[in-house]
Amino acid sequence: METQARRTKDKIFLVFVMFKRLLLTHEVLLLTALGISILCFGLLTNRFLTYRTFSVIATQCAEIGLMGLGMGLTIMVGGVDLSVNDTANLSALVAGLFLTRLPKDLLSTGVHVLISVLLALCTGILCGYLNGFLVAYLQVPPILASLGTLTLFRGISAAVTGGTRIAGFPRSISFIGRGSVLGVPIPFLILIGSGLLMHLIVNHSALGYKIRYVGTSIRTARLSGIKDKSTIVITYIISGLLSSIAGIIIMGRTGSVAYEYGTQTYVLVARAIVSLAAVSSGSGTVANLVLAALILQVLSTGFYGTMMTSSRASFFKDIFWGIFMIAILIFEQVIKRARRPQPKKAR
Amino acid sequence: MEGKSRQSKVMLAIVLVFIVALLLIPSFGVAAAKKRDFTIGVVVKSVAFNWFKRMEEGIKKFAEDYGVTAFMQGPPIADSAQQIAIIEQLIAQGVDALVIVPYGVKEHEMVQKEAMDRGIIVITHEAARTKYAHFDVEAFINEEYGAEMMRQLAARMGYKGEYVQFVGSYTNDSHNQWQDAARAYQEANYPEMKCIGKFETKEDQAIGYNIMKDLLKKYPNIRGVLGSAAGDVVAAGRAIEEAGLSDKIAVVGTSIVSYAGELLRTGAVDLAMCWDPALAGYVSCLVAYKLLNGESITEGMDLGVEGYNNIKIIKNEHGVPVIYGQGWILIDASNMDKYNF
Amino acid sequence: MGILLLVICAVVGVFSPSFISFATLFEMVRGSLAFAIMGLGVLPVLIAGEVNLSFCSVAAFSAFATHHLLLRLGYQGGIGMYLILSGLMGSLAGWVMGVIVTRFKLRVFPVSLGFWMFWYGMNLFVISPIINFTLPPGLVGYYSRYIVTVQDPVIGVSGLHEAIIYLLAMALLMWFFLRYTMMGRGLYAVGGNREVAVRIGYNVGKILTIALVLSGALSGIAGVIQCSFYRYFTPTLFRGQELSVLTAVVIGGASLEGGRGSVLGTILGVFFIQVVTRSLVYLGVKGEYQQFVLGLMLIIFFVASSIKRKPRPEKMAKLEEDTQGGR
Amino acid sequence: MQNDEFLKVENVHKRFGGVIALNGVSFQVNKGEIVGLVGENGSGKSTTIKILAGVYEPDEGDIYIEGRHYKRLTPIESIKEGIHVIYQDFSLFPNLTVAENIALPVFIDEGKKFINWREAYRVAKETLHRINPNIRLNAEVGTLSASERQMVAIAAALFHGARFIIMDEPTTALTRREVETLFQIIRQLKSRGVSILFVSHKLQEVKEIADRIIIYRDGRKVLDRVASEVDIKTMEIHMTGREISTLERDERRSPQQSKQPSDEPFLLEVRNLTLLPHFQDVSFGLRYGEVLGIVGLVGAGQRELALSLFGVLKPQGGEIFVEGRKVQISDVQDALKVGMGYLPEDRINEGIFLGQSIANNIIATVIDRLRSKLGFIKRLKVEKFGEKYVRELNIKTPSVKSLVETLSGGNQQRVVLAKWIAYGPKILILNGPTVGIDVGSKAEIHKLIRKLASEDKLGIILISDDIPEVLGVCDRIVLMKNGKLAAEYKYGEIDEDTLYLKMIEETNCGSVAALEK
Repeated sequence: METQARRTKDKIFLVFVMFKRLLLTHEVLLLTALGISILCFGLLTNRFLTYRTFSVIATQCAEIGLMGLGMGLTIMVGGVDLSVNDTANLSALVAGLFLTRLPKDLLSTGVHVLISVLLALCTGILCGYLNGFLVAYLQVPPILASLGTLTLFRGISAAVTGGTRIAGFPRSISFIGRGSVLGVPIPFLILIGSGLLMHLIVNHSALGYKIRYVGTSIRTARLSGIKDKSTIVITYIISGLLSSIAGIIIMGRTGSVAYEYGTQTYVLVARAIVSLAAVSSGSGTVANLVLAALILQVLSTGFYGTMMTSSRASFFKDIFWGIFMIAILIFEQVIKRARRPQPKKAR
Repeated sequence: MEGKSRQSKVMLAIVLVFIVALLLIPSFGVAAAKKRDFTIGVVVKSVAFNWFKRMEEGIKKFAEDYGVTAFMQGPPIADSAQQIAIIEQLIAQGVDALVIVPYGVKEHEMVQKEAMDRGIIVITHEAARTKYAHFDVEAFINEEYGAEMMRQLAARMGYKGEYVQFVGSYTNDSHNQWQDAARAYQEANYPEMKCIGKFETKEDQAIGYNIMKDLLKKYPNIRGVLGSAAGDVVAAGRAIEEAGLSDKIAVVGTSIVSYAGELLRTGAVDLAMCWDPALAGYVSCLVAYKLLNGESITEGMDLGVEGYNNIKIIKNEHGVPVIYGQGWILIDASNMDKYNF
Repeated sequence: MGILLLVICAVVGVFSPSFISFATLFEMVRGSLAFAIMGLGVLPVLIAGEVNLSFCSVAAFSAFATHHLLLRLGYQGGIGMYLILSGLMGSLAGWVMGVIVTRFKLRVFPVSLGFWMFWYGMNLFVISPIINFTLPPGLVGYYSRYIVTVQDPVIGVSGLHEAIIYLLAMALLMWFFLRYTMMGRGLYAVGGNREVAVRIGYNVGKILTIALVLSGALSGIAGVIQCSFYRYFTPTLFRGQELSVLTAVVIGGASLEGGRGSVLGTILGVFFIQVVTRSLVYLGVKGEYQQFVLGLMLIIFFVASSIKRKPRPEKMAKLEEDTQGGR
Repeated sequence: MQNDEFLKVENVHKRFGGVIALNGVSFQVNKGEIVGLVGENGSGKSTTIKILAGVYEPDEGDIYIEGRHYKRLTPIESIKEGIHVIYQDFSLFPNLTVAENIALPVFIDEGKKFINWREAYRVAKETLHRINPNIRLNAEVGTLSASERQMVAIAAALFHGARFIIMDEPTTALTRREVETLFQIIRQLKSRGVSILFVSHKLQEVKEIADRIIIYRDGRKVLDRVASEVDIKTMEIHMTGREISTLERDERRSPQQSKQPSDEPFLLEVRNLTLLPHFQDVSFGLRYGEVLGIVGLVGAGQRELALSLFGVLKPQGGEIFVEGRKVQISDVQDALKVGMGYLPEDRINEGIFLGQSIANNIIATVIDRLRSKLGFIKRLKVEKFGEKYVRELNIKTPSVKSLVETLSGGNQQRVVLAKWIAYGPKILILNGPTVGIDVGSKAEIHKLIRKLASEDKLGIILISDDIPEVLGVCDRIVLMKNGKLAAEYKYGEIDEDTLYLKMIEETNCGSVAALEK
């Protein structure tokens, strides 16, 4: 009798816990944050809820979103890639040099652009490979390895260009950065496309499983016959590749290549995206990364929008981003506790 | 963790729908804000520079004088990525005119073009070689200014000896135009002088200071310094003053009193040259306003602002008309109290 | 480490004799003073196995806020008050972070990212966005208060700056703290094995908070010293230099996994970075190429040190060690 | 008698959420008594330890220490009363020196704010000297061997003025010689009036050292008797609560059932494999359907041998043949290619992926085979695949989607086995397959191993220091001593006690010199 009652109680409790878990997933949390921030800005200013604003948000979040994706993947495999921004700049530089230095009449414009894009992607792959090689084969701690390559890539760009900008690209390049299809900006399409692809890779491909295995326990992975080193290298290569796509978008958006573009902000923003998406070694989802990038972008755009006429908008944005990040972290932690009501079982 | 996959699939779907909805709904619904008056946005390299703080004064005064909304906006530190992002956001907010002081001229061309395509008046400042703008406003012809800098420096060096050049960044058009013109002028007129090289201070006094220190060691015969960014002469002047070489080395360059005042007084910096950013800001907005009202800007026009009473208009290599005033000022220890910025 | 430094100096000296001089040395010392003090603050947090990235923004905020506060109060005196007040503000900032980190059981790194943005934002938004050149009389000329002066034939008067005393004092205090106090040892203990540290009765939260408070205080002091060298107070002080300070401390032997690091190593590491970057000018490396050379050197250094670390006889039997320890 | 009592626990209850960890446990420990505490995983051993250490608060019950009554102990009270726990991981700081590791906890208790290094060294030296004078005080603990670390941990406890030392699985990482040393120290402590609670799952060792044995099952005390009155069989019965179909000799298969040595060609042949200083000139062969046991004391080189076969370590010399062909194994991939599988000893760090689901753990070795034509891996397929093995190996879990850490040790080990069975190796190397696993699960794993072998599709190498296990499961046993093969026995040729004697006797005499070389 008593057991019966308790069993029912337990069942109710279980359903409650499951419900709570579903409600409190990170995706829902992020979506709520996104919704609330959009709502707030919409109420604050009538200039916010416009197509143009959203197209700006969509365009701008592509670059940091791609870099955040790349960094997120490397963190999933148990490392970190700090050189995302400089990989992007270097890749764009290679493409830019090819476009401007090669006599234009040698090839038709289409082929020309295509080759330059391919070159940029190759550069990204090479950069990623270097990172991966340092981390996997030479066993350099990832933070340090990518710190070194960050400086190196930036140095190469600065040395090659002598610090000047390269500009004057065909129109199709700027279409990548500024064009739109059916009203959706192309950079955003690229981001979503890459995001979907990454989602497939992470959740539905052997590589994705391997990334999570290696991120969870590199030793178990090695002893299970998973090629841990090549998995790490490939992950960094993907990160490099994503960064180089970001580089092409930057090139298209600004119509130029500069070695210092974004160096003041992007790495930290990318890292912030990863934090916000709660990606850690061995776990994390691509959807969260994309959502986190969107949220940060909405916040940024929103503040400039609502405080348009104050030159201090950008400062306030910094403060708010800071508070927002800490708040999300705390909130996440509180919720984690709510999700797990029992204390740890005795081992 | 249980059912993670299905959950994340559902989530992904939700996210996608959400995003698409966000992109589509507003385009049907909310109309653009009603135009009450003109809105002119000024986007500068960084709002944390004293120089632009002064410019903001001019902009505010303009807004008052003409009864329009004019404001200044920019990133907290000089960074193209952020500046472009801000410009794009302002375009989305539906401003009528943009005045842009670009950190890197080339990076900004695309966004300027986009603004123009959307029917926004684009005026640039300190970007005489830009490709896309309705007008660029310069306080003076850069080459003339560079030559003037060299004349001033040469006179203080006794027309001979080695000198170095500083630019805020290798990508800053104006800085490089001044310095290139100055060097050309020197090579044509002062054969006994020699240029050691052009160095980049990244608009950061700390960097300039260190470079100057190291240069003094490496090239002990330096007799002159030509600065471009407002902090360049300050950085160099400090290094020189600490080395006790204030009297031996002439320091001339673009700067303002709030930066170089102390060193002007002590003589470490010999001459600060500049234009008044407030006036430049005022004029830029004014040009934008006139264009918004359908007026035209013509050669020799009087814009009613000191230094811009008889403007010259020259088209640059990309066909963008550049408005030149005669707005440079020379500041040394004797007249520095007149300029309160 | 020290030997490596000497070798580098010797090599640079061979190519550019003017490099070897007291004046150069003193210049380098002055250039690295503030960073060394900040590095000393980074050290205890790293030892405890956490990474704090907000120290630069804390330095900027404490120095800038102190300056504005004291200016408003009409302060006329020297650097002493500045150091104390800024140090206090820094510790307060560190304490706030410590409380949040311990209360909610968070890692320091992501929280510090938030604070990184927050303090710079506070500076620019709340206090003032522009560089302030007004110095109180006591601070005017502080940049050239030397304890030893040398007359360099080339660049004239140079000297060993007084602030080195602060650095030495801080270093000594930090060394004493890390070596001779239970709290200091606790930092190593927490970094070495957090769970065991709890078991033997250490209050990990308290220890972490103390490390963060120390880090904040030293950052505040470093901020004031750097500004007094610059002769202006800027709201964006040190912005973008977080990683290079961290690199310096790591080069100096601290481990990103925690449990390791020494005061001497930290100071040498900061000095090493300073010497390498500055010597590039002496070697005639063009401005555009400096980053490239620096990047190469960093990679070579990291690879070399990770290879050096590898062979450990007692671990032979175990699987080769995994250095995958990124955060 | 009453005066001799040091600790008395009465009717202690502890529950976590819905799980009852301790259900009215009472026992007492006298001064200078060694009490062995055994029980399966989850029987409440760790909870008892943690309650005594003051980490957990009991829900009900009383604790008396020398008659002083406590409702609950705080960590500080516990230490003040002289109760000291040496945890399985020894609770040491790898980055600090030996002296500091010994002195630090005491200084904390004494509420010191500063460290007097000289005193720390002096006292540490004094304490450590009583146990092992060979350990350098300024050595970093991370560089010490497992037994040295244990000595340090004991020294720390003694220095701390411990009157009651709780040892949690103290022999897991020790070689037999080191275990002997430990036992000597324990007896020494006993003679000084220190009480010891020896918590272990190694019944043989418990019986050897303990004066009195307490057995837990499901949070209750089921046995409390003087050690000399209890034999191992009784202990097993009480621990599991049922007759175990273990491989006690009388119940085991007849010699006919086991694989008889034959002339059929070797599946795996190893010739003169050498990796100094771990093993030298090791040669043996393995046939299909055979379980070859490699026994030896901890540190005799069998573990390194296994790692060399699997390509983790690189042998310096020797040859390996698989199905008659010579193979070069220089990394794990090579080993996989020739069809090897390896079940590691350190299950938590090397065997399973904590934080991943059971299904994901099982498919780790075959992930590349699960790809569809387009290269995708369908979640449903993975789950089906996982479910198949969960059924086959009888892994007790509500769902393959549950995290692997929710399983008990035995079930986790079965997941690791499933991972390799799924891979389908020709040669399966099992390194300590039942380490840290309770008796019931152990028997089932043994059955599983036999079943695998009987299918004749593969050969199994079983490396273990658990003699009954090896005797029961293996068709052939080779004995390894100081890195060399010392003897080979067929199934049924040798009994437990003889093998045990063979294992230790020669180590203690003849080859010590070789070991020190």
